[in-house]
Amino acid sequence: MTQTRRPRLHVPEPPARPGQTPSFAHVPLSPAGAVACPPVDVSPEDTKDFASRLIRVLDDEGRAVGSWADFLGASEGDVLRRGLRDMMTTRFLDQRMLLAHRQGKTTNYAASTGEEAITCGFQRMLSPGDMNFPTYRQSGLLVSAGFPLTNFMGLQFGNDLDPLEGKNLPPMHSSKAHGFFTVSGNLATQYVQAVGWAMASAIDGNDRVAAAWIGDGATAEGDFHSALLYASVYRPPVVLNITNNQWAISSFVGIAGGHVPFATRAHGYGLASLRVDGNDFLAVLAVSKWAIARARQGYGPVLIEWVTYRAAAHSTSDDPSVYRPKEEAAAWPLGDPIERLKRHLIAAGEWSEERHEQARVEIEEEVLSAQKEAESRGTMIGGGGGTAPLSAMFEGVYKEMPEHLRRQRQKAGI
Amino acid sequence: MTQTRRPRLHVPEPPARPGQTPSFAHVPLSPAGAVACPPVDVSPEDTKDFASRLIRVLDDEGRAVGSWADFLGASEGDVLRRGLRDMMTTRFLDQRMLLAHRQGKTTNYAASTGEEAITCGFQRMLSPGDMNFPTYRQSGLLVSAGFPLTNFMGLQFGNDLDPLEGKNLPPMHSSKAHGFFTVSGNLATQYVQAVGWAMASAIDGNDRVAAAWIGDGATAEGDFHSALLYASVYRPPVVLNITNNQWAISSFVGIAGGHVPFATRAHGYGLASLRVDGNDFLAVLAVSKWAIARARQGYGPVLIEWVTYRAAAHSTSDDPSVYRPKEEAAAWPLGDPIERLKRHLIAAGEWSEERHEQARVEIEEEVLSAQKEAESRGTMIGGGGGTAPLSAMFEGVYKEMPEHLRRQRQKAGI
Amino acid sequence: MARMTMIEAIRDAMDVKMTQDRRVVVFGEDVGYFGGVFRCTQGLQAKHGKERCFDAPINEGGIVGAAVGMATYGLRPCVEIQFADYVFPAYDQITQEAARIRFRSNQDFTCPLVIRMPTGGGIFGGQCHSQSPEACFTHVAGLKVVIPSNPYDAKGLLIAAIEDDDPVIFLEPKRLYNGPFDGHHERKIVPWAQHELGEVPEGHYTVPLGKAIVRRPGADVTVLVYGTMVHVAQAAAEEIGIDAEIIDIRTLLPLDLDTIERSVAKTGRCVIVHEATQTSGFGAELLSVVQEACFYHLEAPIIRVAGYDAPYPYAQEWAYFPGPDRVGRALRDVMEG
Amino acid sequence: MARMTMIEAIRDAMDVKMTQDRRVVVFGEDVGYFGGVFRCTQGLQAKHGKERCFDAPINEGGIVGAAVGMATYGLRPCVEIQFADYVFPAYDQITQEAARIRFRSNQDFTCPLVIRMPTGGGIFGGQCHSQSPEACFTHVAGLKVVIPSNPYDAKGLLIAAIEDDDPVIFLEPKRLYNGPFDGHHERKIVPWAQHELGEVPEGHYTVPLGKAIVRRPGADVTVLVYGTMVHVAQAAAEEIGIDAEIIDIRTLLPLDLDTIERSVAKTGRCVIVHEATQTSGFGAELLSVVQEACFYHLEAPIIRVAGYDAPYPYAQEWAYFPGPDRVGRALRDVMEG
Ligand SMILES: Cc1ncc(C[n+]2csc(CCOP(=O)(O)OP(=O)(O)O)c2C)c(N)n1
Ligand SMILES: Cc1ncc(C[n+]2csc(CCOP(=O)(O)OP(=O)(O)O)c2C)c(N)n1
Ligand SMILES: [Mg+2]
Ligand SMILES: [Mg+2]
Repeated sequence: MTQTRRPRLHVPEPPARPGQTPSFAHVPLSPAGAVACPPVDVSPEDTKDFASRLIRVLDDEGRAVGSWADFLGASEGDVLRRGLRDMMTTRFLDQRMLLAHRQGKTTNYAASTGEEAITCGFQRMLSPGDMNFPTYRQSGLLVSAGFPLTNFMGLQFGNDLDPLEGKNLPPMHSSKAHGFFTVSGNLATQYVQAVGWAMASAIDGNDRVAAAWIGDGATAEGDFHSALLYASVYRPPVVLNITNNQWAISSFVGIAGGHVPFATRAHGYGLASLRVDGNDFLAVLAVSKWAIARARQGYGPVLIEWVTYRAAAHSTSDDPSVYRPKEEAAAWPLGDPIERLKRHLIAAGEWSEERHEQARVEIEEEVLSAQKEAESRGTMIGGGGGTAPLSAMFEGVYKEMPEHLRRQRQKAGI
Repeated sequence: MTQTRRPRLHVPEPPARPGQTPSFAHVPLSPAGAVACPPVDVSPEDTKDFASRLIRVLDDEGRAVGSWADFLGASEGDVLRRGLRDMMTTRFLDQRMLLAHRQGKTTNYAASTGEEAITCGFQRMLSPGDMNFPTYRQSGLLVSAGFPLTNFMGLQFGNDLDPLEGKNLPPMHSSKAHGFFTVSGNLATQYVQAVGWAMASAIDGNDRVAAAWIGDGATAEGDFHSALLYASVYRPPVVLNITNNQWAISSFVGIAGGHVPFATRAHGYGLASLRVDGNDFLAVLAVSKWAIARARQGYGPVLIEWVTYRAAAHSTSDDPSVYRPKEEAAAWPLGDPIERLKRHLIAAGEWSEERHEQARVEIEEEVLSAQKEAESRGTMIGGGGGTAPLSAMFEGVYKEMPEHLRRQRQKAGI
Repeated sequence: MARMTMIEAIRDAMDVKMTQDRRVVVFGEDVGYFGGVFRCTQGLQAKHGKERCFDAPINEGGIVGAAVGMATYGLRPCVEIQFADYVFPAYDQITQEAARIRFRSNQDFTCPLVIRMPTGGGIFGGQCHSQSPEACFTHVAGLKVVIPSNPYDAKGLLIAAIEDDDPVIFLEPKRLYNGPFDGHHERKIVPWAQHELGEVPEGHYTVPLGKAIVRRPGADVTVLVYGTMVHVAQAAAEEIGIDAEIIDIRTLLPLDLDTIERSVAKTGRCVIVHEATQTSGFGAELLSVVQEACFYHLEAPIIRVAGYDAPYPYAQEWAYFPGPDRVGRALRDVMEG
Repeated sequence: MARMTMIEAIRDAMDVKMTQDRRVVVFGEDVGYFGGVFRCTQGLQAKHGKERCFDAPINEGGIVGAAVGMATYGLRPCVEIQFADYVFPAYDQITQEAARIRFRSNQDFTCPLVIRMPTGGGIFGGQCHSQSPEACFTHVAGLKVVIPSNPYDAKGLLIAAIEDDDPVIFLEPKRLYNGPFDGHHERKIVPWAQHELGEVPEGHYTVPLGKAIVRRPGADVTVLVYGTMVHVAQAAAEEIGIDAEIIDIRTLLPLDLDTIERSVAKTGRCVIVHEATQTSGFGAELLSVVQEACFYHLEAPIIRVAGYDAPYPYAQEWAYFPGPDRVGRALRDVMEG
């Protein structure tokens, strides 16, 4: 350091581009059970170590190990089987929607393949009255909350089964009844809204919990900072989730400053944070239970970095083979969440290959029959638009239609 | 934690309001010399401890102690005397401008009383070609860069001595020649601009350093996050300064999430950071030298939290006695920067009460004579506006005046 | 009936609603203990508690973003942006979120939210304390945009805004806070106490959103105006003795088309005045709706008087500000045109 | 001369300037290795290096804020915002900073900066991939606002924008990227290769900022239009057989007043078309300047055809989009009016 150097612009590059050997050496891991479960009222200061470690419950043999497993309690087979089913449904639904897109029946979709444990596990731990502030890649929240598949597909196909009457781009749902806030196309805006919603819950003397969701890439937005800051200052009952799936369209996590684990961002705000294996359904359940309890009991917000991998393309407009090795998904060290939970259930004597196959058939039938019904109401095929009512486009801009819009509708003859 | 609690909105309160006893128990301090000086290429990781400690060089007897004093090197009497003079000039200039405001000669001013060491010390360590991205409370940067006082006052009085020809609100100067970026009234915007400027320096193959400046309150803005993120990703030659003077108008640091030292914010981005006694001129010099060298040699950005106290009102529109104890300034544990440097110089045999008094007289004469000249060109008195040319208001909107503006000017007959 | 300044009227509106409706919460920079830099929220924290009136970090996007969350929960936040010039970090949350939550969720969620902010110049605030950004909001479907010109309206409109089920941008002409400034900066300001519209009823009342009001009936020319310019236009018309019908728009979005059309159909002439820069200002929309509806009544070109298309200057404020002189000239021109 | 799509023309403009001028740098979300979601920057990183074409974090305020810093240093950044719908987090940096740095520093600092973004609908993008926010920028003194309607102009205007010494908002009608879409969504799209304006000269040339162009001379009515709507208006005029003079505005700010005034003075009628919502859209400004300058020439009310004042819907796109039918109806109305 005695020699005079000059500054150079550092432009981060992912470890591998197409044609190169994928690597995840930069993702810090920990063995299952190695990270201890703190009390739910742990001080933020005492969670600092968690940012560079990884909470995992399932070991390589599919056994649930460590104090997070204890915190979760006796693995109730029903909850886990329900989770498996939700994940399988989400995955098959994704496949069908991608196919429907290739067939021109819908115009946009974002699959969450490989990330299903996070949505399906977290949702299981929420209570009625709580509210998710989700992104477009979280169909699993809806599936596991019991949102009707026909309505889900109605939005995809722009027909009258769409509760939103064709107003919003798929898959940007809204269902207050299912604790699912209206999805925005504008990234990160919902993150600070969730904090505001939780502030309202506290002001209201309530203990309803808000769950904020964001992708690794979108943490770069200013609203992410706003959310952490407001959570830090007002300490409302909010769980701040980051789904770190390693990619933001073609940009790897390094472009979002992800050379430092995102969980670390919490420290500068005095917020508690955890870093979790997002492909481990039991870890998701345990940590969700912990974080939601902490928030609900007024011990303050917690930021959770869920570590996972976007096995799918970004969306139906994307072809990831252009910017990352095709072999990357296979190299992902945390495996597939469905396979891992299945193995655990079988190891625990709660499941079998036969039952799995039977479940698969049932799920596919359910999804296919919903799709049949949904498609019968019209799809987006041919580029002419959906069959949702035209008049809807003038309704709901305001509670009452103002004069100028009334005149426009009149002139349009709609 | 077995009992069920409920969330409550936490609204932070300062330790004391008017009528109560001031306290700064929440501000972590360290003894002078206790915090070691790391190599300029220290890894960000290795600076984590610095956030909760305080770099100080001057001890209570005015001696320079510790490894930061060593890094600064033999205290060159000239540099220190120059610094003392700059601080005294800044303080007297502030007083005169506040008085001119009370006399109706100018409409807005923001004094930096008590914070002069930071601006006057940092500026001393910059080189020609470097660029500050300052706030409205940093007249000391201009004074110590040699910006003419008559021009400074021309802007205050809205007359033809103002290099900006009356276009911008006082004290929002601009002087590229003095490494002083045009001040914005919109908080925090300059912080990420500084990072962009430094990126340009790196792209250009240059080693010019940008210095970003922001107040404790303004760190809340999204642009603060943008700046840290871009600095983290591209590692350009920028020094990210936070002047933590404990207050943002009537809001104490807790409203900005300052219950955690602002220096800690750097950690989540993998940025180096330091926390420094901003009322200790020698600490300011030493740390500025270190940070600017680090940036210039391409070892990456550093965030510096300068800990100080806003002894003055927020601005000429503010009366702090409404929201904080009058005695708070006196309770500030880090003293007055001018007094501390004076004592050091006297203790070192480089200065005396007589020389100090003589300097005071000279400085006051200099400022007063500049003021006399400046006022002779017109002031804002009477609410009629300044004497800067009216035509300036149409000029410089674009490089060339577009047709619609030409027509407007024509019609205005200006 | 009490005589109030506009600041007191605005404060009173919030007080009335906070007292009536526990869902109403107030926050923003310096609004808590201190009561706001213009003192509009003074006393509200002491009276209604820290959880219903509190300081916010200096982060306007966060203020509005958090308020959107609260509104969708079921509260009725009424937030303050310290100056309209500082609303832009919140522009995304306002235009892409607050304005569209009802529509994009097909009314599954709604966003009743008021965003108050001091607007306009006249206080030597330079480019960063003087802007009039109303046109940045009037283009946005889903928002309502309100600008009162006196204490009576300010209170009634603010109560109506808080009770409205959609997001409202509430612009407060800061030059009117203490008196009906008519552009004669060289004269002493008349306080609201001496103005009939400084009489403000106690307790609850509303001035409906979406309704303009004829401030001065007249036969010769219709003047469309709002905020500070209402008083400037009145002064200008009186000074040159033209029988102008002065319409205080009050709600810019949605616009009271009927009142405007009726007047111009009668007078056949129209002058539009605002302080914001002219190009793409709200005057362009006013001019357009008048032209579209009253073309065959118009006897002269509609004239816009507006801020010059330059950033708001500091030392040249009074040359920039569209004062009674410039408005008077336009009134003469439109009569001759 | 090569036949190019608009994407290729835009890419070529950046390539030409990056080759000529080391100060030109390009960055934005996904623009580096990948070459942008619309592929406008494909190959630029490989050719000009990672330091001159690179990915940015998903933070539009940071992209513009950093670009402002670079521009004031002396570089000429040309940044991409992935969709115009996502420009709003940068609205503060654009309107309060980039636009005013020259003015507020009295030319001590300048800010030569181009902000490119795909604009407009027609791709079933719903409310968050379809907006046309030009009027949010035309109100801002200090900005220039450009919208090309074909590959030839796109390249020439973009080169001019990069060479301009002031900040330029460069809106790219995404529905035109691959062909001159005329609103007939039911028909197969004609590629640019079959259109004369798909002929793009190699190397350096400019289309000057601030100049409109008459796309089709005509005697009966002036149509003021830009972007995608140029092609829709042409189709509409042809289909109903009205001799319309179609003016492609190209630069919205500063506006080419002479070309517009000359045409309306000749035709006496005017229709204005844009895709953005009508209220306070840029059409209001166009209507206003025509009314002000050509009042005594007008034989019928000027008509605006624009997006309905509602957020951009998804399934109802073609009922919302102002297609040739609606434009044709307006042309008929203005002839009868
Ligand atoms: C404000 C804004 N900027 C840009 C985009 C375009 N965009 C959509 S998704 C996306 C990537 C998001 O990545 P990440 O947050 O990691 O979520 P993931 O897609 O991986 O689930 C981008 C840039 C947007 N929707 N909103
Ligand atoms: C975007 C924006 N929001 C609000 C303001 C109003 N304002 C001016 S100074 C200030 C307080 C800033 O406090 P801090 O950053 O701590 O700096 P200090 O005044 O203490 O030096 C506020 C809120 C502003 N200028 N810009
Ligand atoms: Mg991602
Ligand atoms: Mg401060």
